Amino acid sequence: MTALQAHLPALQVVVPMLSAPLAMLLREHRLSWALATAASLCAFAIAISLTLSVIDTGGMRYLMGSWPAPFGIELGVDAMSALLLLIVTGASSLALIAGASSLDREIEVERQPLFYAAWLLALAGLCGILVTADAFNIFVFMEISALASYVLVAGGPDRRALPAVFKYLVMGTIGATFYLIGVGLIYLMTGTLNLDDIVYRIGEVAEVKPILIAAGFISVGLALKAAIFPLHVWLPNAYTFAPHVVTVFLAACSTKVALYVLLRFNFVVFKPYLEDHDLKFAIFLLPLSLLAILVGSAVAMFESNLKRMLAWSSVAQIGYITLGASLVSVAGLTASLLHIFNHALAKSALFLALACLAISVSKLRIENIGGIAKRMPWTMAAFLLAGLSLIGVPGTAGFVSKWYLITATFDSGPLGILLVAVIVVSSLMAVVYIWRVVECAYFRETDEAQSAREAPLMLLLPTWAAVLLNFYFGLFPGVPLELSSSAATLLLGQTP
Amino acid sequence: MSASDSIWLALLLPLLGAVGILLAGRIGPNLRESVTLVTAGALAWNVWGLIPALMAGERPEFTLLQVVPGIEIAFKIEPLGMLFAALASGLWIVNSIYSIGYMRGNNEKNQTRFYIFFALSLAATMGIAFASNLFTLFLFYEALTLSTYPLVAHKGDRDTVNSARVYLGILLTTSIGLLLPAIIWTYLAAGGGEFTAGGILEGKVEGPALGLLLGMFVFGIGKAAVMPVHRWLPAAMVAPTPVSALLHAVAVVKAGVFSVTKIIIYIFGVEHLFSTPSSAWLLYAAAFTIVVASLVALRQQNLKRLLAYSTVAQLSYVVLAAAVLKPLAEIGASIHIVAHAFGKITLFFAAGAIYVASKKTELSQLAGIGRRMPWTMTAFTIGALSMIGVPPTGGFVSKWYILAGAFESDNYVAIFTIIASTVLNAAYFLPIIFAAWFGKEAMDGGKEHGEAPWPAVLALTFTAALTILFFLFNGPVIELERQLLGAVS
Amino acid sequence: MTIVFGVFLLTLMLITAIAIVRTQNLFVAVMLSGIFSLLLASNFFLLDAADVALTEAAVGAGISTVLYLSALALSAENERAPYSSHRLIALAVVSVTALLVIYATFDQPRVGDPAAPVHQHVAPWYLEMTRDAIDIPNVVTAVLSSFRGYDTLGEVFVVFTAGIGVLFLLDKPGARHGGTQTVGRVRLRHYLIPRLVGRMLIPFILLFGLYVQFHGEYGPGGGFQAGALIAASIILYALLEGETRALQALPRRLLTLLIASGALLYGGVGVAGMLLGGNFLDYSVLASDPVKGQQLGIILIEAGVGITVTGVLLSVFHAFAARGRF
Amino acid sequence: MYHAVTIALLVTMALALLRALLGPSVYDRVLAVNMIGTKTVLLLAVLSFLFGRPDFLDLALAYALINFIGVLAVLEFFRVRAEQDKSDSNVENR
Amino acid sequence: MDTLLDILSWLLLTTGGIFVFAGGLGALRMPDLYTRMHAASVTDSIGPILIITGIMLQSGLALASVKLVAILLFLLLAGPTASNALASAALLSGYKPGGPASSTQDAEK
Amino acid sequence: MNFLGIYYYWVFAILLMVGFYAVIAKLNLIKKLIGLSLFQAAVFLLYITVGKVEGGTAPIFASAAGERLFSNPLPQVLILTAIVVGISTTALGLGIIVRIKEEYGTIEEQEIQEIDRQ
Repeated sequence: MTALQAHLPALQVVVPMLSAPLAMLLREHRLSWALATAASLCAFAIAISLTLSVIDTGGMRYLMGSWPAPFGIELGVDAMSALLLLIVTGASSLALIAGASSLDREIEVERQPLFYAAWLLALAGLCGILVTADAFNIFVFMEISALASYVLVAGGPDRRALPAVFKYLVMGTIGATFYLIGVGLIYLMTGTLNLDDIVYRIGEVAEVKPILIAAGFISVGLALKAAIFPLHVWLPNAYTFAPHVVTVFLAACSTKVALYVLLRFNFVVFKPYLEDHDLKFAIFLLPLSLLAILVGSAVAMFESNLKRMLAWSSVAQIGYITLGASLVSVAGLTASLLHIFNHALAKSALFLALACLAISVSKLRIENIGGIAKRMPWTMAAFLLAGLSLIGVPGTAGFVSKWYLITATFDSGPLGILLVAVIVVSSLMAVVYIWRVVECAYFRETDEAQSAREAPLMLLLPTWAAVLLNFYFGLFPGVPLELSSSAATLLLGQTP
Repeated sequence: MSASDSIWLALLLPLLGAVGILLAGRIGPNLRESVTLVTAGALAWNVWGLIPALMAGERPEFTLLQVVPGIEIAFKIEPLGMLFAALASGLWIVNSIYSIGYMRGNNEKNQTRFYIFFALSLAATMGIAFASNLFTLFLFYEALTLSTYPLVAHKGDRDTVNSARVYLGILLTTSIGLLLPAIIWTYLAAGGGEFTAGGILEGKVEGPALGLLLGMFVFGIGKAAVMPVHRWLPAAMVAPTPVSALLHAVAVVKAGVFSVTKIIIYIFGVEHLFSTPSSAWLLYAAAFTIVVASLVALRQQNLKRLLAYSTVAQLSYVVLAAAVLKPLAEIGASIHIVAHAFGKITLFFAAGAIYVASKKTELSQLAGIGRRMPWTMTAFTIGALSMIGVPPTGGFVSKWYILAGAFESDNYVAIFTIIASTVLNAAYFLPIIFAAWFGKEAMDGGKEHGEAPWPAVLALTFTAALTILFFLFNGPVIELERQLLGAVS
Repeated sequence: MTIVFGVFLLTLMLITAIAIVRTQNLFVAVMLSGIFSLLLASNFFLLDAADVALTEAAVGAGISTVLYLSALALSAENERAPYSSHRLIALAVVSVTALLVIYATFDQPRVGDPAAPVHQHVAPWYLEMTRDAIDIPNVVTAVLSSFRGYDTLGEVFVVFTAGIGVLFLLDKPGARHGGTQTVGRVRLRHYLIPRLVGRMLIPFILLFGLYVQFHGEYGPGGGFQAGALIAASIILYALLEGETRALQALPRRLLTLLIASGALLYGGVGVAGMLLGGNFLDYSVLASDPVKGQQLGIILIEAGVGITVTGVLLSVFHAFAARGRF
Repeated sequence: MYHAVTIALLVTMALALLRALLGPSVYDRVLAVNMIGTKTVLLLAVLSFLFGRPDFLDLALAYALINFIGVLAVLEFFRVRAEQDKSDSNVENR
Repeated sequence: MDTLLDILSWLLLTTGGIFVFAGGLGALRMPDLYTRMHAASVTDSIGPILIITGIMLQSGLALASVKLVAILLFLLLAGPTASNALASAALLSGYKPGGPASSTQDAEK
Repeated sequence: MNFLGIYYYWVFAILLMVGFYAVIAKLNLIKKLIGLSLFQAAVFLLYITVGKVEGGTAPIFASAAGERLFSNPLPQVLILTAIVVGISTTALGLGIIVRIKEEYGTIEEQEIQEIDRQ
């Protein structure tokens, strides 16, 4: 086993990546779905064993093509990447298992093998970013996952998916190219591309201007990919018009991986040597995250299309994550990493519930899901419980990360009171927009709801699995907590 | 069966009951009713079984799980918690009997859902009673809010849903808005949230900050219905009577006041609070609530709204007693919890019985009803007297102790408020009793109606008897309280 | 002296770029972007980047012009709205970015300065190691396929994703206009000469494509450029002889097979390295003598790359062309 | 030795570019593209000898191929457009 | 001997350069499309012949000269074909040769 | 010679500006894509300029060349990857544009928004 154990970081990317061409070749759509789910589950298993080995040995290194580190490409898995790997592969397996029945409604059967191949590539791309420790390699895999998610989003049945995905493509490519400019400038000044080598070389660089500009470009580029507040305009439409199962997968992890890269660059690479970097980083990120939280929740409150409402709520939740990070303290970072995990759980459960709803309700708008709870009790119960986790009711995963976030903001001085106020206000807004849906589903009556039938079992089981996971990690957040706190100390440990 | 086993049994029983009811509900109403009663009985027996152990000074505790290093869901029985749990489990039996009669009489729809959530809210109440740290308290406090929402919104028509939304909105806003930050502040300042005798904020939070923290706690616990956050209580009147009984007398409101008292005693510490001037405002807030609520109750026409506002006033009695910060007053506070529970549940059962029998809800319609429903009206009178605090009833005992405490610390504000509110209570209860017994039957010939269904009447008389018995045999309760004080002073 | 040529070509390029943005007619923009790629490629040549020049020319001038033209033929829209939206904001944002970049250039080492950090740290190692470990003349191909082979694997899968994406988007059975051409190939009398010359030249172009494919280790060339050239020659055949004839030569099913097998070949070589005891993409374990192993590995993966790129570019062209016949 | 020719080629490319920008009709632009294509091929051939690296001639040959294919692709585009205009015009007058 | 070769190739290269420059100038100043095409395509043939032979003299009998011959052959084949195709396409789309009006007639329909 | 050294960077900056402007301001989707490819071409130029060594030649060991100063091979490798990424994005973008044209009948952004608004 130990021989295979050593190859795990590479296998994490290779398994989904090589199964994509196979999935494309299979003509029968059920077969390619089976292959895709198997590959995704296998990736999940690898992620779990990687996490276990990271927990006891604290990180793994893997030399691609066995060339020594700064020259060849090196893969590095540490606590933070393990945490994200769990989310990405978990969300993908969950969405795929639920995907079969929901996708048959949205994509013609002949095109499904291509769709599943694109899905596996998106998964491989995201895993590639999380696993690699080479600046340019991140760009390549970012492009793979980006292109694949454009294809996934473009699969949506609604014609408005196309302009949405075009805007997503343009903004995504600009983000990636900004990142490329940043890496180019760093390469210009340090001469290497390996992340650890850059950290080592940046110290010697005398002129600091290009490095500052590079930090600026990289942060803006990744902010664009991570839909941080002013640059989030592509997210609502892209998530709304994508197929339901794709939204489950993307909402849970695509922006999170960009945030992971942003954190890794700003804390590991730039923090040690750029003086008062954390001040600049906080000034850049704190106001944006506050705006994201308030605007995101406010718009979500008045949005009648359910998917767009949850998309806007994702914008707000990303605001939470960046708020935690912008406190630049171990507690803050732990809270933000934990919230990455918990938000992925809550949001995938919610979108899965919407996917169940979409089976029997034509347009996912609030007016036409009135009184549906009688016909679809299990789905609405799942939506309600996942909503509670999003709000942060105690006993759910959302509460744990909110608890840590408030604790972190409390001990960040006088500013803390304002931050706590914003967090509290926005969780109340979350109560409003979740309760609006629940109340309408349980108490109002519409005729369309009478004909609704309960969602098929294949779709309900993953939804309920996600909901129960929410509660499990609400009560026993041992694993994600330990991973995020060790990652936080790792990120901040860099400071000399 | 060791004491700590019975703690998690106390939590588990209502949950098992809820599942049982769910299954039984499919088979038949009788089976479902019997499962409810059996569970209620078992819970009461299990909780009451703990009292002798507690009397002997034992403090059984039990840690369910450790959520995060430093925060865990843990339970510890202490006198105040024991009192509240015993009260809640006891009254659950009575309430179940009553609700069987009420539900059958009114043939309400989806009763299974009613009983399930009833059992769930009881489980949450047990959790609050036995919580040994702030986090567990907050966890079950939220669980109680969420499990009582479907009860309040039981009818499901438009205005019920709106007032249920007000109910949920206020409670969630206060809990997430004020209580959670307060708890986190305490966890940060005191390094933990354990309820320890003598309080844990000694020397950690001082001066105006302490007052602010106290404010966040008191107003954060919306269920204690201190004036500005009390609006949810009248709004919850739309619920069927057994639910209002549960809300006002058995679980929800009691949980609020119980939490406030517990936090004052076990987190702030009575002397610590007494010594800092910044906490004096609590006394004035409670006094203000009592007086204003009684005045508003005076003008109410609807019987249940009147009882609601009277509850708001009575709750602030307990807060006032706790705010007097004298041992005697603390005993008075805990006794008042019990006395008010018995009195108010009788009044609500009576109101419900009248509604079931005669569909009358307005005070003006109650003229001469005494002759038609003698049992119900006698119970109503006993309950009203207990509210006013006339000797043969329990209410007198608690007011006696609170007054004694107030005199001891010669706190004139408290004394004056208690006297004024007694007068006001009399002002709005006595006319009802007088009209009921001696008033003439309204001539429009309301439909002929006899007594309410027998289970309702049975429950009524039982609680009325309890109110009187409590006056005579309050020994064990006071002994329990003395132990509380022994630990505190 | 060559710097002067460089500056001259750069100014030409700038003028073309500004002209591209300013022209109203889309077709003109596509033509100018073809010129832009040619000028950019010659600039790269001046900056000693032979491989990149070949790729930029083959991909930039050749394939993207063809793709744009086929997209333009379908959207048949060569005019566009005269004004552009919120120009001032755009100008402001853009000039801020440009100023930032110029601000960064103050401290950057002068172009071509051998003492720059870029040439000190990682680059010299590549130059020596290529001579000892892999022993092939073209260092760029060595770095591309062996030292940073993982990047190129990622890149092949980027092309693979683009291929899947276009097939997924444009193969919507609903909107498909049927493979058979409705309007027969108009045998224009004037079109005879290009068909004749074309028929004569195409085999040589194909041969040259294969030469570039397997000549990657010795001179500028490699998988991508060869794939682009081969695809360009078959596209030329399709243009001259008609799309159906090209489909008969390389049917769509075969193209999908090509796409998948190229990517699998590349991945397979990597996995083989793993199975034989080395790390992923470690070619030295492929053969007894590590240097021979590296060379074998490089040839195999370059072939994989060439196959995938040809497959993708051709299927993209056919996807666009298939929609053209209304 | 090669400088004179390189300068001549570069100036011609500049003139061709001018024609491409000014060209009233689309065909002028196609002509300009063709000219720039062939001039680049010659420029590369000359430069590879100027740099003393004769093995770069493959680039020049590749450019010639691509240029030929590019021009034919453009003309094919025109033929399709011409047919479309014809079919559109007789189908429904614009 | 090689100085003679250098002078000869220099001569060939410069004349080639002059022809190419003439073609460029012609393309710019000629009034009508077809005349421009004429100027450009002619020099597109004579230019490469001169320049490439000039270079071949320099490289002598080596692989490079074979490549140069290949390039020359291809240019000589492709150039005229492209011009022919261009002319026929222009003619087909109704672009009348001759007459001042034709140069200004806007062919973009 | 300092000016010439810096000129390459300024061309990079101007090209970046031109491309970025086209992407943001132009409404026609194809024009946006062309702007995007210009934007990426500017970055390619930056990388290759960084790799150039004064008096060096392409990093290919022509046997006749013997010991010579070679330019840096690494940026060229990176740019080979980036060009292919650029062309893939363009191909996918064009595919999407063709589908938008079929569904909406136009490829002007403001017209698409109007159609969506009805």
